[in-house]
Amino acid sequence: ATSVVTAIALTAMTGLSPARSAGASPNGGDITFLIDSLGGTWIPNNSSISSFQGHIWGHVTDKLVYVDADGKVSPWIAESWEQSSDATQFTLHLKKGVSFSDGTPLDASAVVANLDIWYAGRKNEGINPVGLFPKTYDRAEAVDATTVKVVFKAPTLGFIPTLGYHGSILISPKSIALPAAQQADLSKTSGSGPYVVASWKEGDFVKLVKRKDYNWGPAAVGHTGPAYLDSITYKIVSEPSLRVAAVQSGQADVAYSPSPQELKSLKDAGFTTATPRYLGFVNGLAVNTKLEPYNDVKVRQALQAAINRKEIIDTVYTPDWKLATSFIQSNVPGATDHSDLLAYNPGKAEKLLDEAGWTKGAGGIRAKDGKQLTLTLYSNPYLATAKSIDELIAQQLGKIGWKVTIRAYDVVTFGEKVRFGGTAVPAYEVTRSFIDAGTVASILTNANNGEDWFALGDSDKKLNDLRDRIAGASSAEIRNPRLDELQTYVLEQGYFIPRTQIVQRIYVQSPKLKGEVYNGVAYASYYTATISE
Amino acid sequence: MTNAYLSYAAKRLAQAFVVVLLAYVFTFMVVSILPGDPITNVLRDPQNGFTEDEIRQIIAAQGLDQPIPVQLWTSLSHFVAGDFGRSMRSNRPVATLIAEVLPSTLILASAAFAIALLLAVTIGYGTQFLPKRFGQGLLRGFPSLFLSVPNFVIGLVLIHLFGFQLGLFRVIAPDSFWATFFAAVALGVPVSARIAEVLIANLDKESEQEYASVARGRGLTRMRLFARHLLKPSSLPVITVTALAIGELLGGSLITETVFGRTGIGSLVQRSVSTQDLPVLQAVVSLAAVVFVLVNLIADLVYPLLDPRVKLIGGPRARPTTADDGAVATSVAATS
Amino acid sequence: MAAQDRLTANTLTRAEPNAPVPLRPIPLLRVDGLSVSYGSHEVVTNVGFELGRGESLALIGESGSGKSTIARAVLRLLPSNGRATGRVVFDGQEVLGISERGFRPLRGRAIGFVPQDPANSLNPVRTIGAQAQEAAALLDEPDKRIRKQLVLETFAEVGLDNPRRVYDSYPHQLSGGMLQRVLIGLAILPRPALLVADEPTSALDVTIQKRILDLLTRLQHDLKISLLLITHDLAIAAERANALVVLKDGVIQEAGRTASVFSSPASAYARKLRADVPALNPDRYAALRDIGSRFLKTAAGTAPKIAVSAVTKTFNVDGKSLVAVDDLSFTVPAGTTHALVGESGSGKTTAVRLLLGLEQPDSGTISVAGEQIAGRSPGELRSAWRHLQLVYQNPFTSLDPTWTIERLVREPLDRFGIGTPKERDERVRKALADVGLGEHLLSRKPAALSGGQRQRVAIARSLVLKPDVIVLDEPTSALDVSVQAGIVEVLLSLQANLGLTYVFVSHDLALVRQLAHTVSVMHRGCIVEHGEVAEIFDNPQQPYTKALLASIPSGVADAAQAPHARPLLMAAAE
Amino acid sequence: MTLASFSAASRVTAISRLTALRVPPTVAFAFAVIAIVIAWSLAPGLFTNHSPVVGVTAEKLLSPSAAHWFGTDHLGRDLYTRVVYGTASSVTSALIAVVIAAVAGGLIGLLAGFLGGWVDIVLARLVDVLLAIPNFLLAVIVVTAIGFDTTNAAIATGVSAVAVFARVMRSEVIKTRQAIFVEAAFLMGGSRWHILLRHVLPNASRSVLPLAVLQFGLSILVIASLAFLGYGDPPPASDWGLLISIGKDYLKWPWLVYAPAFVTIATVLSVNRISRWLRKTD
Ligand SMILES: Nc1ncnc2c1ncn2[C@@H]1O[C@H](COP(=O)(O)OP(=O)(O)OP(=O)(O)O)[C@@H](O)[C@H]1O
Ligand SMILES: Nc1ncnc2c1ncn2[C@@H]1O[C@H](COP(=O)(O)OP(=O)(O)OP(=O)(O)O)[C@@H](O)[C@H]1O
Ligand SMILES: [Mg+2]
Ligand SMILES: [Mg+2]
Repeated sequence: ATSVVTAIALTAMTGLSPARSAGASPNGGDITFLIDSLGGTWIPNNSSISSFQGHIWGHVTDKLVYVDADGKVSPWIAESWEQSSDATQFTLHLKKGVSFSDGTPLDASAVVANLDIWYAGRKNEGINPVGLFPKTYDRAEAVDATTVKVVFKAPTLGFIPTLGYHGSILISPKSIALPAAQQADLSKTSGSGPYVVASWKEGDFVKLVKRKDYNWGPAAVGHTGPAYLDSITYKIVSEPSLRVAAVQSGQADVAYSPSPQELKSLKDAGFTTATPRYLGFVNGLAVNTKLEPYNDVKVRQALQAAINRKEIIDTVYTPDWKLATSFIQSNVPGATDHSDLLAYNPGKAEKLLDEAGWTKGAGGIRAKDGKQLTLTLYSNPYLATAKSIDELIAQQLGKIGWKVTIRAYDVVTFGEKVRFGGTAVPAYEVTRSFIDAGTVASILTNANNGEDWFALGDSDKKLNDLRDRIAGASSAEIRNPRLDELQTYVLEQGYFIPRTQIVQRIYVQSPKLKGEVYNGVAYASYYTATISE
Repeated sequence: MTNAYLSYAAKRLAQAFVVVLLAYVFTFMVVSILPGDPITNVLRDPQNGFTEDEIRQIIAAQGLDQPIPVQLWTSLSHFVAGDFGRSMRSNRPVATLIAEVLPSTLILASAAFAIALLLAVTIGYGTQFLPKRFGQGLLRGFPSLFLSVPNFVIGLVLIHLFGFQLGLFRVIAPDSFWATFFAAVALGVPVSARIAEVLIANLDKESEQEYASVARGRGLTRMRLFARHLLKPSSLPVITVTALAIGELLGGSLITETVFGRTGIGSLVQRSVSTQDLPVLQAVVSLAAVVFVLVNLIADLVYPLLDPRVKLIGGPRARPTTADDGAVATSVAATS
Repeated sequence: MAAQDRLTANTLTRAEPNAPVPLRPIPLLRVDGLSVSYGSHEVVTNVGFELGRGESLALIGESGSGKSTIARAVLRLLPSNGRATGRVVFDGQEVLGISERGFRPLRGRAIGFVPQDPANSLNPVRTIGAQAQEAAALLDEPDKRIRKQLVLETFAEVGLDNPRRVYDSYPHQLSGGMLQRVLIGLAILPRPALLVADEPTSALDVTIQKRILDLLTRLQHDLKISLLLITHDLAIAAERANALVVLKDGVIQEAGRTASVFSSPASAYARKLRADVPALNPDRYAALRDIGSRFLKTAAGTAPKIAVSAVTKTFNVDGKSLVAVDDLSFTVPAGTTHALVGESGSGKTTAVRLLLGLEQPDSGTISVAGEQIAGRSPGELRSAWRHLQLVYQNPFTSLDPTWTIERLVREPLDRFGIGTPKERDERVRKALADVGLGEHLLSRKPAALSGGQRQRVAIARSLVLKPDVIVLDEPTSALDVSVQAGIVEVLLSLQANLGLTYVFVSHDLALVRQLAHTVSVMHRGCIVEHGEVAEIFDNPQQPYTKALLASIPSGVADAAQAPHARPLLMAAAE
Repeated sequence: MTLASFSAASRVTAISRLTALRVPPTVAFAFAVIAIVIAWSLAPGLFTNHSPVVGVTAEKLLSPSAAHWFGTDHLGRDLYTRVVYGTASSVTSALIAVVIAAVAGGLIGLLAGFLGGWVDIVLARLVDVLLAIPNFLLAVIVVTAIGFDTTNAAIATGVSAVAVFARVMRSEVIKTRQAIFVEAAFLMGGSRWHILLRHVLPNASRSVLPLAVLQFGLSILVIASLAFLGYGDPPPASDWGLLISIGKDYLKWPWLVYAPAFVTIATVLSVNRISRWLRKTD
């Protein structure tokens, strides 16, 4: 039997559309968005999830479903969908009259072509699969022009949310057919989004202009017609201070990734700042339980208690950042509040360490059997503030008796040397988004190609049990209590040491620009935005 | 004479070609020292969520698991045939990438060079006209000062002063006239210091020469002495420094383009380095070597035409240089 | 004991140094109380003299005595760190105190300058013509072609054969003698009243030297120019000037009419200066030399110490072959000195290098103390070098500047492994004592020694091995006459005591006459004449030899039409 | 020939030597700056009471004052203290660079110049290649290959300067080899190696010294530039270049850039002045 899940039309939200407020002229205007980089390649599969190119893809392409900042899934190109009870078959019903900018209709066969390339890529050409696309994918068929049937080899509950994930962008089949070298030329790729690429230059800028006939925006943002702004120019300015200064001096409208320290004064000066949180893990450390002394639960618990998370936010960040309440962000459906487990308690930490046999020695550093209590932190190269936080944590832990070393590598070396459970990596710094909390549990152990974050393998019975029970849950009502249990357990055990809720994408924006929306992966969309004179 | 000249030129050209090839191989070797490769590392970005198995498949599909010498041979034979390959990072042809950014760097570098020369000449010749004690000492201090300031600091200060405080240019439009001008200033200042140093040293040396005294004894004014006697011999070695400064302009563009947000060879390198984009790096290094070698070749070939003392038979060794700049003095002597 | 004289001369005798020498009622140039210092270091102290119209005056003194400094002060061409005080009155006008702008009209037009070093006195990157036009611009002649004509005429006047070619040449395309003529031409072109010539011939060959000096003297007479001549050669000064000013350490030792100063010097310094000039004292070392002469007589039958026979050496220069030494043969008996004389480029140094095995001859044989030299590699020659040493021409470049004197002198002992370390120490001290150097110099580096001291170190270094033969390639040409005299004395007494054999290379015939027993005169790689010194000097056969001998300055005035082959001994003639 | 005559001469040369050695005021000042820098790097603790790594977070981003000469940084650490403690690493890394460049370059130049022939040809091509790649580009590529940290940046900087030293050394060696005193040493029975090591090397090295001093200053800048591009050590290290590059992210608090930049400039300027003076007096 097939259970039918029809999406609720979110017409109620239309009233919230910010575009309609303030007497500003709704149409016209050009904005400049300053960004640190525009990444490497423009091959859609290889670049869609990039923190940088993702901004452009978000305007140039549409997705099958829309996931908002609270993780709520709503229809977009897929007007409705059904799911088999064992979650191995899905049927998508597409909106009619949608076309790519090269004129090709966005129909069932186009969707099939996209699903196929997301899953498989064309590896020999250098077109990668989309990493987080379910590996259980079997095939997709065009039932008719607007109906697609997708078949999985195993139950795949997360499929529908994944379609709203930034990797799942719909590209014209003609573009998909192009060889990789041509796909790498952004201007050769067509999507169905509200903007099209007018011009671009590698390492310099991308200019988007609006598509006048666009008429299939996600209802959830309260606007479905053509975009208001005439053009958006993404311009690379690699120095953060210059990006901000350019917006301050009116030379640009949005600065991406400013230094958090500057936000307060910017806000005071009347600039809009946005610190949307994506759906995913908080920023924190996955502890390697194989390594001495972190195989000792007391040491891990001491670590959990010895970090003053409030000080991190006060020093490195601003009040826009939220204290971590769990190891997943608080806006993820199913996240529960565990602040009590994350309270700063140096006394408790010292006591735990004393109990574990780590006594204070010369210079205030704790030692046991002649070995010092050390921790090496590898600063995450993807997060600008990672080094500052690591420095601060080093100070905090230093007071308790830890000897903390910080290493920072570039992206390449980091990828090479730093892994979960690596022999010299006692703690791996996590910054990671996901769309559906259901996938969380399976990552933590090594079952089913899991990433085995805590190097536990299959050794922790309780964790294994929770993992299986979450994967087997057939509804959110059943899943949520189990998720809560998982969060408690992981934090109590000191497997994961949260630092702060993560804001990976920070925006500073001219007060004249209004009405942008942020989706579940915290990208700003200017589809609904307007600018006043 | 012309025969000797031509065969000398031919010999130097052949040498230049060898140097460029070796530069290509050198880059390959250096970048290949590192275990692993950029593609794997990009794939390992946790956001991608690839498994190690998948990564291995992708790598094998692109022939990146072959032994280093095989890879070197393949790329070298393509290079000699004029094919620079495809960027690992962006997948676009390297030739296109370079063609896209080259004009911008050329404009910047030429502007910087013009500014450097102007500054150097102003400082260098200025020392001849200012009173010994006062202004001259000040002028003479400039080259040292210019050489002591990290050039990104110069860039940042210029941007803040002229870009934001005075609003003379828009930071987001780095190709505009004023933005280019100030970027060129930032890039040109250290280069001007090198040229000015040589110029001053030579002017000092030449004006100490006996012929300068003798000419003064003939009743020449300071101005005429400078214009007729000192100018040419003290400016000739500048050709040598200039040729060497080309390298500095290219190297410096790395920083300047980053600071000013320009796209160019420098920022291309900067982007390629962080992802170890070998084909791009090799092409840029070879290009830089070509430019450097050619410019120096031209300098060597032009010099004997300008300086009657230099005989070509002895090769460029005969080219007189300044004693003050060790690097310059000897860089000339070494090619044999 | 000579040195003691020298030392005391300075402090004891001073012939009214501060009083200007009255020459004429209205002098053209009058220098009064002139002092010059470089930085805080005073190098000329309270100098005064007068030079009348059409007269000539010579400033003489050893190197560093301040001659050039005085000339430059008068010309106002002192380097930037130089400061002059006192009075310089030119043609009734005080010129030391006036502005540069005020002085400039006098430059070139009224005061001409002939510099010391012709090779560096013209701008190397401009043609002679371009620079001549600057001098011609001082004439009030607007037409450039006429000016060029005047330049060409002047070039002809100073004896340049092909004025047009010279006009279009760059300086490096002309020889030293030609350049010096150009410079003289440029100086006299505007017909100045005063010509200052700073050692105008010291960089030139003897024969050319004479011709240039003759030219200057003739021009002085013909054009009624006053000449301020600077030289370190007393004989030249005496020959060419009406009046002499003798300087030492920037202080006037003696001044007056040439005849009186030259014939009966009042100051000890001037006397010594005169005594040290070889041309004026050919038999100064006769006693020491005669010891060797005895060997010359007894050597008739025995094998000579050095035998060079039919040696030829050709160099390849720019694709052309150049015969540097052509069929050279000579022998040197043990214990005697053989001199090689000749002009620059005549092949003297090449002969020396062949003799030491530093170059290989194309043909011919060379033997030293019975050992064959030609055709052996440096490794094989090491044993020969133990007995055969060379003293280089230039003491400033033949000692490693980074080594101490002790190490330098000890080096050959260490290399050849002679004696125990203690014996080596002793031999080093002995060798230094032999050349008259004290032990306090042992720890110094060459830079801290004077030129004469350095050359003695070089000699000591050769001596320390106790060689039989020492080859000396112009060992004193870079040094002052007084220093030269000291070294010659050392060499001769060593020969007398140790029975050394010398090959002595020089272009200074007077010096050769003082110390050599036999001589070979070289010209373009060939020996044109050879024999015993007295014979050759008293009775030269070849015109070349005669010309060389004629160039020796004699100290006799009125040299413009000086006859060839004058007797050398003119000291008492005045 | 008595001693008296020569001691008089020696007195004169001694005096002239003294005057030649007289240190101009700017050079004296430069030496003073370098002395302070050396003192900072040897005993940073003597110059400040603050900690270079632990800050008072409540006092972050204070402007310069009597208590904090250079102000405080984004974690409330005293910037002056960080500059002082960063000196050792900045100086050491520049030294490493110079030593690598001088030793490797010197050796290449020495062998090429002295042995000549094919050794010279091969080494000359190698040097040409190194020279043909712009210095900074070369440094960037090398540091990428061996990994990003300050020591590696220093090594890369050193490698990029090898060619300059090789060239200077080679030409000096060739010049020295032709010097008369070298031939004289042959006549004194010296072997090739003796002459190479005892005569040629010391003489040829003399002009390398001022170059090395100059290169020291340059290396500080190059390493700072590499740090600016993010190729240096991570914090809490406080190399000057790193401090400037961190400071540039906080341009609203300009002293974070200007203070370390000023120290860097003063040091490099002093080093350059000394190098120039060495060249003059040599
Ligand atoms: N520019 C200068 N700066 C400092 N000292 C100088 C300078 N020129 C010359 N001297 C010194 O002044 C003294 C006199 O030098 P000057 O050149 O006048 O001697 P000179 O008699 O012409 O010697 P020579 O015969 O060697 O030409 C010497 O001790 C010399 O070292
Ligand atoms: N190594 C060489 N290569 C080419 N030509 C040489 C070489 N050495 C000497 N000559 C040439 O051989 C000729 C004789 O030179 P040599 O040095 O023997 O003359 P000299 O009599 O010592 O002259 P001087 O008095 O100037 O020292 C000159 O024309 C010189 O240019
Ligand atoms: Mg002189
Ligand atoms: Mg000679």
